[in-house]
Amino acid sequence: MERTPWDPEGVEVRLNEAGQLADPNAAERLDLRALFEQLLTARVIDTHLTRLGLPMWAPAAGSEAPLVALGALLHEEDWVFSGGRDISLALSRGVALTEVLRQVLGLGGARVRVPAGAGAVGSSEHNLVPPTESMGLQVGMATGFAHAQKLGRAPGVTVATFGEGLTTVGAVAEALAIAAAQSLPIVFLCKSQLWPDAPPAEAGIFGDSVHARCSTMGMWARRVDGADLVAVHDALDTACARARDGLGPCMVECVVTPLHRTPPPHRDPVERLRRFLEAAGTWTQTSHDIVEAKAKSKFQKALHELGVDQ
Amino acid sequence: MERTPWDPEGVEVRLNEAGQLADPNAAERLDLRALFEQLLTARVIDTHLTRLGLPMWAPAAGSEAPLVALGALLHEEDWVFSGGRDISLALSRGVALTEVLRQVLGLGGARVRVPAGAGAVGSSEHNLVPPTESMGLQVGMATGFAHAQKLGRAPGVTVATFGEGLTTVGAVAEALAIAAAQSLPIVFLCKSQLWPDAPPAEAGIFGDSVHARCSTMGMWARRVDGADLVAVHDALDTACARARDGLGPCMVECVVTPLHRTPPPHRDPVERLRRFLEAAGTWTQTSHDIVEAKAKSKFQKALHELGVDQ
Amino acid sequence: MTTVLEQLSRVVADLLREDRRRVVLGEDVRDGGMLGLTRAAVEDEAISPRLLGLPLTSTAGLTHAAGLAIGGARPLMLMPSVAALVEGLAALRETTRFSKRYDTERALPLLLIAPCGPGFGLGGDAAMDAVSHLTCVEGLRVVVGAEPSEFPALLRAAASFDAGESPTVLLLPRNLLLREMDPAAEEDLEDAIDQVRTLEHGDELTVFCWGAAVERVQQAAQRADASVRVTDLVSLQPLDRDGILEAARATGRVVIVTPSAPSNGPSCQIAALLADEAILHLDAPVKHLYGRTGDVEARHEHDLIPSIDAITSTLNATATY
Amino acid sequence: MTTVLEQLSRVVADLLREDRRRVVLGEDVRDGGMLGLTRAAVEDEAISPRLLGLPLTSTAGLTHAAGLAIGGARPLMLMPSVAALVEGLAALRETTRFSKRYDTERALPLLLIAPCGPGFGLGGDAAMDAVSHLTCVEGLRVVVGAEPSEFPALLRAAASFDAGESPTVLLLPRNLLLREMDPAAEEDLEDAIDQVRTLEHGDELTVFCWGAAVERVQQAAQRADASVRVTDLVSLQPLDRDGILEAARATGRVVIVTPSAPSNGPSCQIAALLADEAILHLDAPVKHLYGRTGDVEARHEHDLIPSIDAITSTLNATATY
Ligand SMILES: Cc1ncc(C[n+]2csc(CCOP(=O)(O)OP(=O)(O)O)c2C)c(N)n1
Ligand SMILES: Cc1ncc(C[n+]2csc(CCOP(=O)(O)OP(=O)(O)O)c2C)c(N)n1
Ligand SMILES: [Mg+2]
Ligand SMILES: [Mg+2]
Repeated sequence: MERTPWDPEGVEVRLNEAGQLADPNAAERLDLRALFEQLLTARVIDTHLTRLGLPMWAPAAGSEAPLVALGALLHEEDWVFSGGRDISLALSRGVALTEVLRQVLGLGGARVRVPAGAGAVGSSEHNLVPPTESMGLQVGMATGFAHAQKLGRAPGVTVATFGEGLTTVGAVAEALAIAAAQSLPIVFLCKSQLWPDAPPAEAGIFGDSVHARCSTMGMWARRVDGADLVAVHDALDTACARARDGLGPCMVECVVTPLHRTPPPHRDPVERLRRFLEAAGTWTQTSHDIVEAKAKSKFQKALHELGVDQ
Repeated sequence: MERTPWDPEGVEVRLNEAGQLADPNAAERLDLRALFEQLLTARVIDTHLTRLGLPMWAPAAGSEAPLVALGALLHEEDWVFSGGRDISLALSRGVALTEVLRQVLGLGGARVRVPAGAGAVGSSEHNLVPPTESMGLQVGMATGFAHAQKLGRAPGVTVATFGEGLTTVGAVAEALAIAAAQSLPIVFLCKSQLWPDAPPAEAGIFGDSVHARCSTMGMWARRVDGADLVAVHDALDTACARARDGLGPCMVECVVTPLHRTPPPHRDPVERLRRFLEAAGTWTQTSHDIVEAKAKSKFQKALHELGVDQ
Repeated sequence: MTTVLEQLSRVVADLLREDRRRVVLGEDVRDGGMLGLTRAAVEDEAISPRLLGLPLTSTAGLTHAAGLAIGGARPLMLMPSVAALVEGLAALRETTRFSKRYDTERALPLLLIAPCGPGFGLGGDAAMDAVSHLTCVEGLRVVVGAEPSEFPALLRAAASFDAGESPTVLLLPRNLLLREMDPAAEEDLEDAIDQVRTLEHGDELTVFCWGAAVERVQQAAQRADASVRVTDLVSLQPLDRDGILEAARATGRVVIVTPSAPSNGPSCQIAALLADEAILHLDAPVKHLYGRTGDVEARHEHDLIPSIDAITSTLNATATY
Repeated sequence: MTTVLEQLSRVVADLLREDRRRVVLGEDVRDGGMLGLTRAAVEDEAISPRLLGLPLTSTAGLTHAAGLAIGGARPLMLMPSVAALVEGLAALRETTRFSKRYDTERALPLLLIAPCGPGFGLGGDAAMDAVSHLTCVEGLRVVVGAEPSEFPALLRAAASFDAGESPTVLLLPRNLLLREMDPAAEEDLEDAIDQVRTLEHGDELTVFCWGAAVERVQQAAQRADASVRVTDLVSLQPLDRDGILEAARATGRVVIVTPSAPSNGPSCQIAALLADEAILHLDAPVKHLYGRTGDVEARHEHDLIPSIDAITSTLNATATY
């Protein structure tokens, strides 16, 4: 296939546009069918949440792969400090959909408070800390948490997720510096939005990519294509393993595609993995429809349980 | 000569430890005798200021070369936003020593307020903005000023000076990002302290150097040895020329040697240039003593004029 | 009819046309702005180059605006929320005191426009008015709108720095921004923006209020069993001390109604002023009414403004004390 | 004899020894700390690994401390100055409300120790007490020392979070830190740190004061022609409302003396409280005395504390009003 302005540069491809694996073993290492179901479920829930027209809401469609992969890699004792647009991770950590909706819709009885429109969820049972109201301050909390783990020799990785927007925010730059200076066991997962055209000044995209900037801070850093679930998974796997081994901070920059801007279909992580599964003979339209219908009905049931009219 | 832990890596040498020029033409391009006098005068004044035992004071000895070189390169319409320890620049811009002392000693009648111990001076006549009380906020003012110059097509370079300490401060990281994103005509001059032993976590030294970090932000960036006046001058010359030509932000990182930690003599920019002048036959102990004595008497006269007992 | 926001967007464009020194900064300003306040300006090529987009920052965006002002520009900065001013408080402090420290004749002509308070269903920091934080910044001018049809005139007045005014925050209560208004009926300001405005001229009781509280206070004043003098502070910093003292002494009874959680902002300053300079004129305790306390959830954000019932009963109780 | 700072440095080391969860953060803490507060701790290898040096930051150092607390540590953070807390205000706000937002049982056990006010000849932000800024942070506990020989006990009390206390700022007035004290005479606290302390039991006039103002108020009380009740607030947030009202009602005359520039901090809150709940017990205007206004230069920094003469004459005027 020809490279389009929609294809990120500087990334190693593991699952290509056509849904072909660079390393066929990946299909054995990874339960790609299960991951596909999670991706698709996350997509359906994001679509339905987006339709609710919540204030300040932005869809997460196109950026699910890093979060689903991360969910598969994390252990119970690991902690995540969320930067937003990562409800799929909350779901894969086991937060109940009703609790997700309580928080995201600002209903009574929510256990944790999240900022309006952040598209994030917190849960003290699931070691999932939501974003702060002030931009990016949860990243600095994450470094402190990792420091406590390091001092206490507690097992576990600390992860902070965020978007490229936050990489120009001072408090985040400071937190990255602290992690580097103290060699803390933390994984930064940055979802960098892909701009097929010139990014606006607001986008925080200039010079080399986020991973290059972190690399010069002395971090292990990788840049991967967020549409390529296998590449994303493998980079995060290495990053988590390094953090578990006390090898200091890692940055995994995942280039994510804003699907609402209608990129070519292969830029959709769901579609790309679907192509692989179809070729492998483990995808049918019917099974696809069933996953979608299940997710939809789960969503509607949860809303109903909470007494929300649609 | 053998490389010691006191010699910075990753720098191109223009005036070596022995005081030899890599490019003999430099002696014609630059008035090295005049620059030497300025360096020596700055040193004497710093020494005398340090003896006053001002609260929070830290000496600037060893870091004069970048500031003296900058002073020689700037035009009247250029603006400098000072980050501290750069009184030598104020002197070369023409701020009266009495005004310098009023500000630094916090005497009545000072025109401009500077933070205690910053070792900085401001002057609205000389387009020299002193540091803010809050760490590093003058760097963000500098980017805004450069933006105004760019919009107004006004001639002139904007310079922000600071130390490596500020490079981990969020407001400075944000300002660098703005300069890169808007391609502003600004020169950042960072004085990075040399640590012959392992730097403490506070030092903001990790990963690659400051210039590498800025390079990945898309800036033209150079790292030079602050003991090498010629290298510093040439890097700043290029940076200022680029800014004047509207080519966007530049970072010149100068590795400066804290003389109070008693490094080998060749790490002193004054001594190194003295070796050159001596070899060139334009230095004598007498002329040296005269410059020192002049600076000292100027200092004491100014103090006297201000009614300060020593 | 048009919305207040649409009308304000026209004023922003006019302000850019009227003075070439003006520039507009803020998130997405080249794309209409987060509130749509640059929608008119993006359409006009003569002024759109002065819409300046910046990367996301907490502090350096504000100091950048200050630097533009140092360089001779007159920046209007469109904040996503008053919360952003609290995040950048250190920058506000440095910006406000810059001219005194740097010995320049004039204060920096910087206008920060921030939506505040409940109205968009956001809750949390977006629903605060942050007035207590802002009024800790010495010398910062803080002005808050109360009557939507006057917002355009208020914006014009706040954007004029011709008398060397200090850096200014113009707070626009969110619940008023989506109101409809007749563009032709755009009102001029009757009073200077540094003076209290008397909206009802009763003589038994004085209410001090501002922003989103004003409308409810006016309604409560209609219902109350007393003749109520309703005073809109307009300027929360500096406070119009003479106007406040005069209004308090005129009735001898005072209630202060704050459109936010309890805080140590202007309401306490007014009470302190009265306890010092008007105590012998007061016939009843100075009562404060605040909205809901704490970190307010979206669904409760309107409780940040005291209810008409609560205001009415406090007015009645104070009038008959 | 030893200086208060030296004694505090021993307390810091003891606190680290007593509880392995404690860690100390701050500039140069591995090298004794900017004020020398970790000088004793660096000598003891058993605890020195818990002295954590960080790069210079405005915000992330504070959130890092919060994160350590989330992870089960009990951080003591040594601030270079109270000014640094204002620079990191957003972090203070997030830290203080974290437990409520994140649904944990206990508040984060984080102690921030900050020198404040005049004393080191610095002027500017270092000379402020920043109390108005800090008391805008809802839920933050703010305690200020006034009697140097009690600082060690105050530090121990503030560092104990056994009752689930909120994140706490302990302010130590700079002009008291270099005093000499007898280590053997280290005093215990007579009262809990959340209550006002009555230092002189006069009955004609009540003075509320705190921190660096207390000593001058006591001296002025001796000189005044009236019998003065001197009340040290100790806790600036939360205010001991009952203690304040009782002290005010006991004399009917109130003066508030603030060791800083005018601001809308506790002094206004006290006046507002009195105007609401004690107005019928007051026989005279509630007077405020502040120090020098504005961005104070080093050579004037001691004028931030009202002079004994100024306090004395205000006491006399209020007593005979
Ligand atoms: C000062 C300020 N505080 C808060 C916000 C709201 N806000 C919180 S995080 C954020 C940036 C998010 O960007 P990114 O990290 O890329 O995540 P994305 O939403 O793109 O997924 C914004 C705009 C704001 N706009 N401005
Ligand atoms: C929060 C905070 N604000 C202000 C200061 C004082 N301060 C101002 S700039 C600065 C760092 C200076 O480091 P650098 O830029 O390397 O300059 P140097 O003094 O080393 O020349 C410090 C410590 C402080 N220590 N902490
Ligand atoms: Mg983004
Ligand atoms: Mg330094």
